[in-house]
Amino acid sequence: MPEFITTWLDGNDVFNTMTFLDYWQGLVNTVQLVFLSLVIGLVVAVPLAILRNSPRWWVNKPIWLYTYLFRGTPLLIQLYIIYYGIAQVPGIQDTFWWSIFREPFYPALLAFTLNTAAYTTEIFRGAIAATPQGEIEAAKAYGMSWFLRLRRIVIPSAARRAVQAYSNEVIFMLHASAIASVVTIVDLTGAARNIYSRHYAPFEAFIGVALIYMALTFALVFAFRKLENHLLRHQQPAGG
Amino acid sequence: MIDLKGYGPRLAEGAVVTVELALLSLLLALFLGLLSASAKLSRNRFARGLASTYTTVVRGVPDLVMMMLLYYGGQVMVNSISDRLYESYGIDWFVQFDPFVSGVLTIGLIFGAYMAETFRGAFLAVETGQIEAARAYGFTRWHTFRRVMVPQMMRHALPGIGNNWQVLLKTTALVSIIGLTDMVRVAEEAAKAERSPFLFFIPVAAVYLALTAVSELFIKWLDRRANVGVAQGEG
Amino acid sequence: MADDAPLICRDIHKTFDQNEVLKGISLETRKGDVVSLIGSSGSGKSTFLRCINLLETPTSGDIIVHGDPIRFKTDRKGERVPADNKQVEQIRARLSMVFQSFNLWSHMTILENVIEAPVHVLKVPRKEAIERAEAYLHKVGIYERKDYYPAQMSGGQQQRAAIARALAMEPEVMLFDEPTSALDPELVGEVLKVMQGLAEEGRTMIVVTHEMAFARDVSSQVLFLHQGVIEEQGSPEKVFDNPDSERIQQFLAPRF
Amino acid sequence: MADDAPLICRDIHKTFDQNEVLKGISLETRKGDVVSLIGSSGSGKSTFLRCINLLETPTSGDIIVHGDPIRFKTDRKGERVPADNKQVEQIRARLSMVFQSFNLWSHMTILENVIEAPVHVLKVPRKEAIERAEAYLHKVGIYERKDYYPAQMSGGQQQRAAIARALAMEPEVMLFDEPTSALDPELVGEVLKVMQGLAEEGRTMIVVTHEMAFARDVSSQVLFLHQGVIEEQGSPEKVFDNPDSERIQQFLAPRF
Amino acid sequence: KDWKEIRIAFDVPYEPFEYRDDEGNLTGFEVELAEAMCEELDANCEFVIQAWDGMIPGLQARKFDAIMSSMSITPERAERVLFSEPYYNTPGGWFAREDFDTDVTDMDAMEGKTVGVQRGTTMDTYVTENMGGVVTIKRYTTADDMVLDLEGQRLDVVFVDYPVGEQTILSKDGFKEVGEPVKLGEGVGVAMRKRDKELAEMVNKALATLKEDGTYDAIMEKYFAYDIKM
Ligand SMILES: Nc1ncnc2c1ncn2[C@@H]1O[C@H](COP(=O)(O)OP(=O)(O)OP(=O)(O)O)[C@@H](O)[C@H]1O
Ligand SMILES: Nc1ncnc2c1ncn2[C@@H]1O[C@H](COP(=O)(O)OP(=O)(O)OP(=O)(O)O)[C@@H](O)[C@H]1O
Ligand SMILES: [Mg+2]
Ligand SMILES: [Mg+2]
Repeated sequence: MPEFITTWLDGNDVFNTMTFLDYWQGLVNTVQLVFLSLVIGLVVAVPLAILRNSPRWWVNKPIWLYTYLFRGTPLLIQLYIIYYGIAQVPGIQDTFWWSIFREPFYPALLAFTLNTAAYTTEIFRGAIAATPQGEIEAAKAYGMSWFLRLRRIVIPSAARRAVQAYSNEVIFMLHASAIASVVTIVDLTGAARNIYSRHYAPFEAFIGVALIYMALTFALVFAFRKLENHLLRHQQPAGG
Repeated sequence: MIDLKGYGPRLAEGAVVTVELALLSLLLALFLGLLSASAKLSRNRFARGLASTYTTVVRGVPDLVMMMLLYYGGQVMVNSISDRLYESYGIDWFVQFDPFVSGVLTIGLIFGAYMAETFRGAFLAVETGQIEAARAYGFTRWHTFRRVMVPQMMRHALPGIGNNWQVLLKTTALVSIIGLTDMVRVAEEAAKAERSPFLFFIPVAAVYLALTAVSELFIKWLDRRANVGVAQGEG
Repeated sequence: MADDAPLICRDIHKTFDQNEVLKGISLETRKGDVVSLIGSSGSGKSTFLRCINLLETPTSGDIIVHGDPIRFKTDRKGERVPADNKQVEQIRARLSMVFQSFNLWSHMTILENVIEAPVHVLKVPRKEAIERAEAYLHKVGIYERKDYYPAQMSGGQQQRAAIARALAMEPEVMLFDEPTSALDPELVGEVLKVMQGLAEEGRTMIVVTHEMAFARDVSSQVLFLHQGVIEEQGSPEKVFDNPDSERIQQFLAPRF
Repeated sequence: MADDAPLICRDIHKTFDQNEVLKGISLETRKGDVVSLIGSSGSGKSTFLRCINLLETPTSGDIIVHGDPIRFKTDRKGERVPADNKQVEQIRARLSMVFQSFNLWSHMTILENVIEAPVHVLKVPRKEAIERAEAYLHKVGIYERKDYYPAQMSGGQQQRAAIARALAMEPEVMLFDEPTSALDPELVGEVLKVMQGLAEEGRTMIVVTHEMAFARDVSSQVLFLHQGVIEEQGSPEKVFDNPDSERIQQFLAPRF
Repeated sequence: KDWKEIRIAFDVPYEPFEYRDDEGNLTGFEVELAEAMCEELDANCEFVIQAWDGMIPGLQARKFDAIMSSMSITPERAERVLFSEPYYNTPGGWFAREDFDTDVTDMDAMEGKTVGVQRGTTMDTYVTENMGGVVTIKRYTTADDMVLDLEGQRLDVVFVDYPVGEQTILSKDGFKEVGEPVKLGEGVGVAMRKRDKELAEMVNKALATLKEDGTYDAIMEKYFAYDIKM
């Protein structure tokens, strides 16, 4: 680090080298947690969204129940139940699983993934249901199987309608990850809380962290704008 | 029956606060969302820039910080202005921010930005031919918006609105930091006092789930209306 | 004189991206004129109609409706846009259009589609609008389907609904984009008769059509478009029997 | 004999809600047959085509493709549905269809639209599929537009893209729903010639058309549908020159 | 301002310092001390319930004038708020499951153990400064969460405000106190805005009187079996 920054940081009683390192560690944790849960969540959600539109009740009702429960209750409660609930399972401490779930990271990842997958399922369910009927019929008429139709027509078309709502979900997840600090993960908010309670400087501590969240959000918004331009190019020069 | 150890009535009061906050913020968020989604899709560069700044910045700031900034930060600012007025001119002017109103405004403002993105996506999914037909018949912008764009957009927007509403509902728990007592705050107090961390979250989850059930039914009803005349997609 | 002209277009150009689709189209009409616009696929017929009611803004050129020239301005991106939205709306209310792809409002029944603009744009009392709409739906033969949604109708029925929607505006100028493409010969005849009747009432019509019989028998002026340029223009007699351009002779040669 | 028939339909009925749209349609084809389906708007032509490739399930009646009868079952709601999805997919891959409203896939360019089914359904190597697609796009005259998206094309260009997409499947049976409705006379002629060529190659075609000249000159069989019933069926000579029904005489009377 | 009206904030419940009794009335050691202090100051006091996260922002936004919610005095915090003289200090206590048999003062033996503390407490500071790098430190928002993890074997030992540990941990089976309680920090003070020096002086004077005239002792004896006076 250049010297003048170090000196400036040392002269300042809240933003010093130590809090800076705290924030850095928090950033790493937050990004890891959010990124992994979003990726896994998306991979899980797309098939669930498809099955959720199935006319068979024993396929769509369980998925409905899952989205109902995970969208209907606060993420904090889900995290609590998973994090503390696992530790209450008799004998778990003696199994291999304990070496994974002992760390707060994995229970948090599990809770976040289940949560975001529920919301994402809902977004994709709607987008899939709104696929223009004629385009599906054309796919059927050309002998495409159910799966091929999904892969080549329905999902690409739905992704174009889902992208804005999904960008919301991604940003929600970024902010929601703040509660990871209640299960002792030092994420960005956890770092800010530590600094707040050490210095009683709420505005400095939280604004520092807000700026980082903002930078992350800007990056996401920018990435989504690029993605959207790419996905929606088929209607671009057509407008008027 | 679950024994709520006498916290039942206070939990009920908290639930009322939660519901009132959530519904009022939702109205504000829908209004702001429609307004800024339209602004973002308009030709007017100023309106577009303003709406983009709003949705980007507001979605960028964590809810907790937004809440503190608007309520406490706002109050600190008003205080320093009123101090200055008093010291320099002897004017005794003071505004005390009301936590409930601030809560509604903050949450409404935050979720307006998310609603805006949801609505924008839904507007983009409307076939251009439908809008062109309206314009070709001399509809005003407002009439096109109300009679063609909104009804056609709704079926694309509903899943996103439902999600935003679910998140909004849970975000109301944040208001405890500005001194309001919503049902989560009551449950936390009760949990600490009675040392049973899980017990009091059962009724809280039940209320949330009940609200979710009601809103699912409502959204389903809206969805049926929004899909009138549309053949449904992949089975 | 020109003040009386319901519609004048002068040197309309339109470019999409790099692609010049209209390369200077001019047109002058009188009251009661029926202008047939013929030309091969992709020659710019629809684009020209869409320019007239400003669904596309012409890259250059003037449009004058009833002596009232549409004002344009240049926006910050350097694109030409109409200067006054109110003016555009007023002008559009006096032109009505049948789209090539119908564009019926899918969330409204056929009857609702037909009364929507009369009630909300022209402020016709609802009852009167419904009566008028039902008369036109009768005329095009889909009265019994009036409470169906567009998605439940056959192609030809949708097209007729779109025609009824345009007729119900009883406008001074009507723009038809291949209004009979989805119809069988019997219905084509009927619809064209309805249009002929309108022309006799003194309404002005611009019709993109592939029905050469109609163009020849009914229109007062025929425009043959080719690759964005008017290759041939004039009375039907001139265009069909005495064309200058070779291209149109090839176009008109019967094939089946 | 019947085993050789590419397509047989027996007594097809189709009811929407209470509304009986098809009231017993039967059809037998031989290899290389061109069947023209004519009839007024709303008579059930599109619905019949859609029943053949099972986009709509007939309420009753049999469909036999190359001696292979499609099996139906009754689902829990009491509705008739195909029993075996695999069978339906296989059959559909041997039939291709041009829709009345084109139904191009809007998120793909024209070229992508045309190669999609050959590559993914017929497993034609991509390179070969592109070559084939480009040849067909040439044939219908929109090769230069191959990298456009459907929304950027004129009506007639979209229709030709839809035709190219169907041709690229090189199927045994082709279903065309008013394939030339958006085309000018010149292109109509060209497209119909392409279709005639296919018939000569031995492909079977069922064409909903309003082009009486085509129906008369090219088809081996003409069906006149009226309100869901076959009013007249037979060789073109019989149907056009010697019809039994009065309805068809009225239908065919020239009007413009 | 003559400070005839003072608004004091508490975060409840934090037994036995501030909590609600069975009728729902606010009570506890700090509450009673605040009541006595107001009487001494002859001020009309309003008690405000405020969640912890909004405590300092609320003070600065003048939603209330003083905080008596067990805020420990540290030099860093003293730069932001004005503390009164300390009015109590409790030691930190070590608690663990019954099978725990390591000496908490023996750094070699503690190597690799996991220690739980409440975020931002003097216990947190102590462990961070003296044992950082030797043990893994986990910081919790509430003591209850910490106890759950002690039960669930994610923690080996917790270091927590002694009365809290007594209430939340020792009241359950299977836990014990390990090692000696440690006297920490400068104690707990009333937190006020930096500019309200007059109020701080009045508060200090009142507290001093209460400590002298026996009122303080009487209240303390109601809640504690040992001395926390400072
Ligand atoms: N999904 C549906 N629900 C209800 N009625 C329908 C539906 N689809 C078609 N119909 C009705 O079935 C009848 C036949 O429609 P079809 O599309 O087969 O006509 P068509 O012969 O193709 O006419 P056109 O030449 O106008 O395309 C029409 O009266 C139409 O209103
Ligand atoms: N939005 C657009 N972006 C780019 N090119 C376009 C767009 N709309 C139309 N074009 C091009 O402009 C040309 C003229 O199109 P237009 O729709 O006016 O043709 P048309 O004469 O109506 O043809 P048709 O008889 O087939 O309907 C076409 O080549 C088309 O590809
Ligand atoms: Mg056109
Ligand atoms: Mg049809």
